[in-house]
Amino acid sequence: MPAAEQRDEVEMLWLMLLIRRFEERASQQYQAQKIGGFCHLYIGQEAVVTGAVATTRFDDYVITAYRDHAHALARGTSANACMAELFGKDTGCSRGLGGSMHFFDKEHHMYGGHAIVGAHVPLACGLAFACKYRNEDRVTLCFFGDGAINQGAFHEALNLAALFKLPVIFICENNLFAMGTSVERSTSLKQIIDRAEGYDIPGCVVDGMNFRHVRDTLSEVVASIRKDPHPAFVEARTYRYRGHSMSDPASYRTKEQLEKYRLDDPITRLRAQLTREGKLTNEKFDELDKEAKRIALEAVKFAEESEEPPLEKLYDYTYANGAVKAAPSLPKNNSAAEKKAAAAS
Amino acid sequence: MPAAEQRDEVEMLWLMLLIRRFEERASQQYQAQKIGGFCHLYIGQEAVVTGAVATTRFDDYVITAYRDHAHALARGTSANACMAELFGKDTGCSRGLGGSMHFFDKEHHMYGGHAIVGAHVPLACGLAFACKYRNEDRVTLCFFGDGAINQGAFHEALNLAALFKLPVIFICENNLFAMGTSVERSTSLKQIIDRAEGYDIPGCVVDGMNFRHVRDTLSEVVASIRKDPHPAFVEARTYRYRGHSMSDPASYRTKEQLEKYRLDDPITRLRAQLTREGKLTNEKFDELDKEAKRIALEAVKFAEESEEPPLEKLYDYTYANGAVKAAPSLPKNNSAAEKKAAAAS
Amino acid sequence: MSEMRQITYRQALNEALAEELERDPSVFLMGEEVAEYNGAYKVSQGLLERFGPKRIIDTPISENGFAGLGVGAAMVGLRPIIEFMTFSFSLVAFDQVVNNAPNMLTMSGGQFNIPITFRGPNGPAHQLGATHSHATECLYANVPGLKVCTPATPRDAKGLLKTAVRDNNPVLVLESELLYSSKGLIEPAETELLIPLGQAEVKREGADVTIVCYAQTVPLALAAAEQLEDEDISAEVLDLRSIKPLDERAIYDSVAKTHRVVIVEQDRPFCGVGAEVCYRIQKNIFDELDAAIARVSQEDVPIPYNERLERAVLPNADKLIAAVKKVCYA
Amino acid sequence: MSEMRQITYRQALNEALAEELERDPSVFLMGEEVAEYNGAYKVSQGLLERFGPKRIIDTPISENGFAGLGVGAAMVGLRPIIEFMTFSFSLVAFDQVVNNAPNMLTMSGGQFNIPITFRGPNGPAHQLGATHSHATECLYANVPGLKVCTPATPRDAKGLLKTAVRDNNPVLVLESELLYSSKGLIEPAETELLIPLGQAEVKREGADVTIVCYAQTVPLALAAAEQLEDEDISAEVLDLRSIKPLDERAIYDSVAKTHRVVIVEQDRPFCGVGAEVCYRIQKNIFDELDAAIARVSQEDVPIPYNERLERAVLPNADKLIAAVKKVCYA
Ligand SMILES: Cc1ncc(C[n+]2csc(CCOP(=O)(O)OP(=O)(O)O)c2C)c(N)n1
Ligand SMILES: Cc1ncc(C[n+]2csc(CCOP(=O)(O)OP(=O)(O)O)c2C)c(N)n1
Ligand SMILES: [Mg+2]
Ligand SMILES: [Mg+2]
Repeated sequence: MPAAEQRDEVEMLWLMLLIRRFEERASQQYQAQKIGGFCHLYIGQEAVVTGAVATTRFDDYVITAYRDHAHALARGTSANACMAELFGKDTGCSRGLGGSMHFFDKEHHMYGGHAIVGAHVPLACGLAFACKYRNEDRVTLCFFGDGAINQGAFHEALNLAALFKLPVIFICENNLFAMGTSVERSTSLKQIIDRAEGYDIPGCVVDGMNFRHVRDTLSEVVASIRKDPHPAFVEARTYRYRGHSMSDPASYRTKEQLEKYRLDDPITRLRAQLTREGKLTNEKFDELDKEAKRIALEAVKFAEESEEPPLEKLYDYTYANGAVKAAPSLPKNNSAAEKKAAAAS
Repeated sequence: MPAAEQRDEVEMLWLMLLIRRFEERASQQYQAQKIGGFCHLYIGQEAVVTGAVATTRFDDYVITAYRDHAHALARGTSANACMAELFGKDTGCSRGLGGSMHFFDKEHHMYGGHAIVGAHVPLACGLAFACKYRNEDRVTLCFFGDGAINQGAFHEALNLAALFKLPVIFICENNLFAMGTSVERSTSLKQIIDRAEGYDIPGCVVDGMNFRHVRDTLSEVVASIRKDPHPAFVEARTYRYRGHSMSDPASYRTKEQLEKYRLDDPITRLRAQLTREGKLTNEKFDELDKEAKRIALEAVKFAEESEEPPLEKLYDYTYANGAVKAAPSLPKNNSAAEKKAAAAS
Repeated sequence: MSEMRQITYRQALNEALAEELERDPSVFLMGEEVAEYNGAYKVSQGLLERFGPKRIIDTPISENGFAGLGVGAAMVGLRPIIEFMTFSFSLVAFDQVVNNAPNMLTMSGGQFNIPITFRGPNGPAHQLGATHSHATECLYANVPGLKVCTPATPRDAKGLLKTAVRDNNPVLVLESELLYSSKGLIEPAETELLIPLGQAEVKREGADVTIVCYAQTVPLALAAAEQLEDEDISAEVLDLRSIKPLDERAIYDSVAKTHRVVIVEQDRPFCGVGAEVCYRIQKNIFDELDAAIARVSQEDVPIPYNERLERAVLPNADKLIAAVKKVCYA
Repeated sequence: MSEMRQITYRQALNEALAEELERDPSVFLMGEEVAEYNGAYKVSQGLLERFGPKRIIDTPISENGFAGLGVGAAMVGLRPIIEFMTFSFSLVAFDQVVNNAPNMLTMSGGQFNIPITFRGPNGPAHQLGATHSHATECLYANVPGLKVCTPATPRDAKGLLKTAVRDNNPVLVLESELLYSSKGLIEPAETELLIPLGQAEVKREGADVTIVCYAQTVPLALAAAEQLEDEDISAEVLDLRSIKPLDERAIYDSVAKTHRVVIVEQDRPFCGVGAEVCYRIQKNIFDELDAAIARVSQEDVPIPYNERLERAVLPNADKLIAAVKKVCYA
């Protein structure tokens, strides 16, 4: 029983395509060393966040871990702002100061992008707490990986959410691995939602490769929370097609497992569903895909042409309301001494 | 079906009496300002630790939180060493450096006495890990309060114990309150053992006011662990008759509740059981009680007469194997300036 | 000034909380035992009754969890006051305090400031042992994005706490358990008392030596200064009040006058607050110094329970007076 | 010396681990991805295969939990080596590292020493952002009971790590991600290489100024010294190697020779390592100083992702050279 606010499925398919194409470009640009630091791709998991945002309101809150490009794009952050962030540019969604792991977009209610495993789960409680405090009927969607459920912060947050009856949905994106560690090797339990059970938080499992299943389940959960604030727990079973980060060959997984999940590609699945039902033609799909590719490519151009954050502003972000110290003098790029230091190391 | 190693019940009753009388003296000495810092009494909860040690081996490991006098006494630490520790004397079980919250006794396998709520639960995993690593069949008993189960450390430890199949029994001394906060106000769950369930750790509830129930249940749990190492969880429902610490009037509890539990006094209960069964006479009980009182009183004398830890040794305990710095010069007691400082504050 | 009152440090904090809760509905107080128990040290006495359970909130023993909850609530504009029963327990919440609260503004490119106050008693009290006696000021002052203040008097306690609550950044108000019952003069309750962060105060004027102090070491320094008077040493007592931002101007002004400095601090010596103050003085007014700067801090050992040993570990008037004499006659 | 080999810092650490695991069956290695993945940074490459899953142990992402497990195991005489994938993640385990590990010996009246090694990369690497770039040396060195070392070369990495594992106290070996692939000379594998904690090393002799450095700032200082040579400034480069215990003797010897000091450190400025070193120098050999001591550290802001801004925040050769010139011509 999909709720009234649900967004058009073809549009959501397009969103999944945009995420996929954006990240493929990001991957390419990372190889070309246009992007630095850590970079974690969401490719394969697209149905989870799109299914979730498809049934939530624009003003609901979203917060996630460091595998966060998709969440920003799904909330409406432009591909340009996302790519520029990866490039460390001033036009990036975090002005080039956050990088891949720290995407923020206040306007689109995207509250990050958090890189310490588990540490954003209490923040999600705070967002939900504020909604309840202000008598707003927003729902907070808190995404995290299967690896995060063994952090103390996660547990403390669940208990607080349950105790204070906070309107927050904990969405565990279970892609079976935390880096090279499989869920069975990291986590003692029969199923992940048993943990939530220990806090008396209702839990359910969804097929995270199936957009409709994610959306329809979330739809019910969201409706229940809007009526009467409470936390809920959703385990989305999904898979990442790429390595943990750009440097990970993912040799801890079997080819067979990867192949199995590839056959279950969330984009292919929704495309097939829509095509079968006559809501999508092959031509339309190709057109959408082309558009997604174009936007991703343009984002690269935009990012490349954007300015870097000005050095003079280095101190402007440490404290709100004014800098407390002058910016340091600009260091020369690659001075002789720095080159030697690099050589020495 | 009590196991073979179980200790004599009259002896255990005597141990409960010793704990009770020891703490009554400690309370009196605290009022007389012979004891400083925080001091948390176990009075009312005696059946829990005595029931547990009654069925474990001398070389099993015990570790607990700051409400720890009883655990040391139950392991065999002398009342003298315990009282001297409260007095901060060199003859104390931690040489006067630990105080009430930090009782240690290596010889009796008492691994503390830990004052940060929840923080010793991972230590218990380490003790159990070492046993398994060395192929020893010891069991680690880890005691903690109901308030501790909402600390991240507790959860991380439970998962590790379950994952590594560590021979540790997590014993939650549920005395219904963490300071002034009742379990219902701090903890979202139906029953505490549901938390353990989330880690696939078997749990059971015991009547913590009933020595025999604690002992017999633990007996089975211990036997199972010795056969094949694994963690277990026991919730002992109990009650503290005194305030949280010496300064707490415990006005958050009703008189009725306190009265109800007083009627259930673990000492009275075991006494009645033994008397009914002809294993104990009133005379014998009075004799035991007198002996316990005598030992507690003597402990005070011992503590009073003991020396303080020498100032020169101040630096000896910071690093093992030798001091790294000379001791500071001895400050005069209550110099004029210090008196003024105290007056000014 | 005629209307100045005598109140305790505890009352002053309580007034500050009440006034800010009254003034701004987005302010709330959260922590262990703050509501029904009226605070482990009774700082929040009466607040639950006055402001209700929506704004005065008891928590489970989950410092990391509720500190993080506060940071999240601050992201969307609430102004949480998070009480740590003591700052020794903030160590289990360390990641939230040093990673999430102060980094958010930078990492979000300026989108999310975090107007949160962390407060509670800090530093050694009396015979609480090694785990319960942490002086955290140097640890937190190390972190960019945090502000740290350390009131020593009722007036400063009220004025700094009120300012902290209104600040748009994470501010730590490090109180002193041993000062809770101390009394001092303060403006009438109706007066709006705000003391800016980053302003030190000369608590006693002097000519021969500057004693830099804060928190619990302020009464210590004042008492020592009085005693030094008898020995014809005129000590200026400079109370930093804020550790970060640090009032360098006030420090240099005093040092330029006295040319000799002793820093008396309640924290541990290695990389303590005094080390930083010393570095800045010697860097910026090296030529004004007539003697090496001395510090009196804790001894570098875990704090023992035994009272006499504890006293030997902590800074005290004897050590301070000895240090002052050394820099004066060196 | 003829048999000296060139190996990487990473290999050196790997050798140290393997040798200590081989030598003592009570040593084990535990951490995230240390076993099957061979380490996030491949420091533990091959150890699982060689020593098996009983001694090379993968953990869940539960730093507080497994750090505490290590401390507990150490209480009964095992010698755990706990890897933090980076020390930025040690902040969620802060309480175990600063409360349980270093206080146990004191609190138990000398009964329980904790022979544990915490190791992993520490300090800013490259564009990892504010949460992933913490330099924790000053935070941990503040804590009595902990020892902290910071190897800068493969030889020091191996020698210090081996010593750390054998030490009967908690020792933090703070490695540098940016140095893992750097190479250096080291004794043959069969040689027992142990470098004592608390011994600094003059990595380059000089007469005009002492550059105090450690970890990542050592190659930086060496490169700067070379460049300064061209400008006729002879810089002595003193690598602390251990932050705690600190080799004061070596520092004073060098300063007594050069009379000028610049400290270049990888941590944040406020209460950083350089502040403590500065305090001790001026306290103990004030009269030897011909100029105020200068420090080059991070700027006091959260580390930004953008490469150019990150570079501006971190210490670099230009800043160091400018500081050296200032103390030399001041
Ligand atoms: C506290 C902490 N410990 C370790 C890390 C390093 N780390 C980053 S991602 C990751 C794996 C997380 O796996 P999971 O939660 O399943 O999320 P996924 O990457 O699969 O999306 C680890 C160990 C970290 N960022 N924070
Ligand atoms: C991390 C931490 N937070 C807060 C405290 C202060 N504190 C000491 S005991 C206590 C209550 C603990 O209650 P519980 O676990 O039920 O044990 P009980 O006192 O009932 O035996 C609190 C909040 C602490 N010691 N450590
Ligand atoms: Mg995962
Ligand atoms: Mg309790």
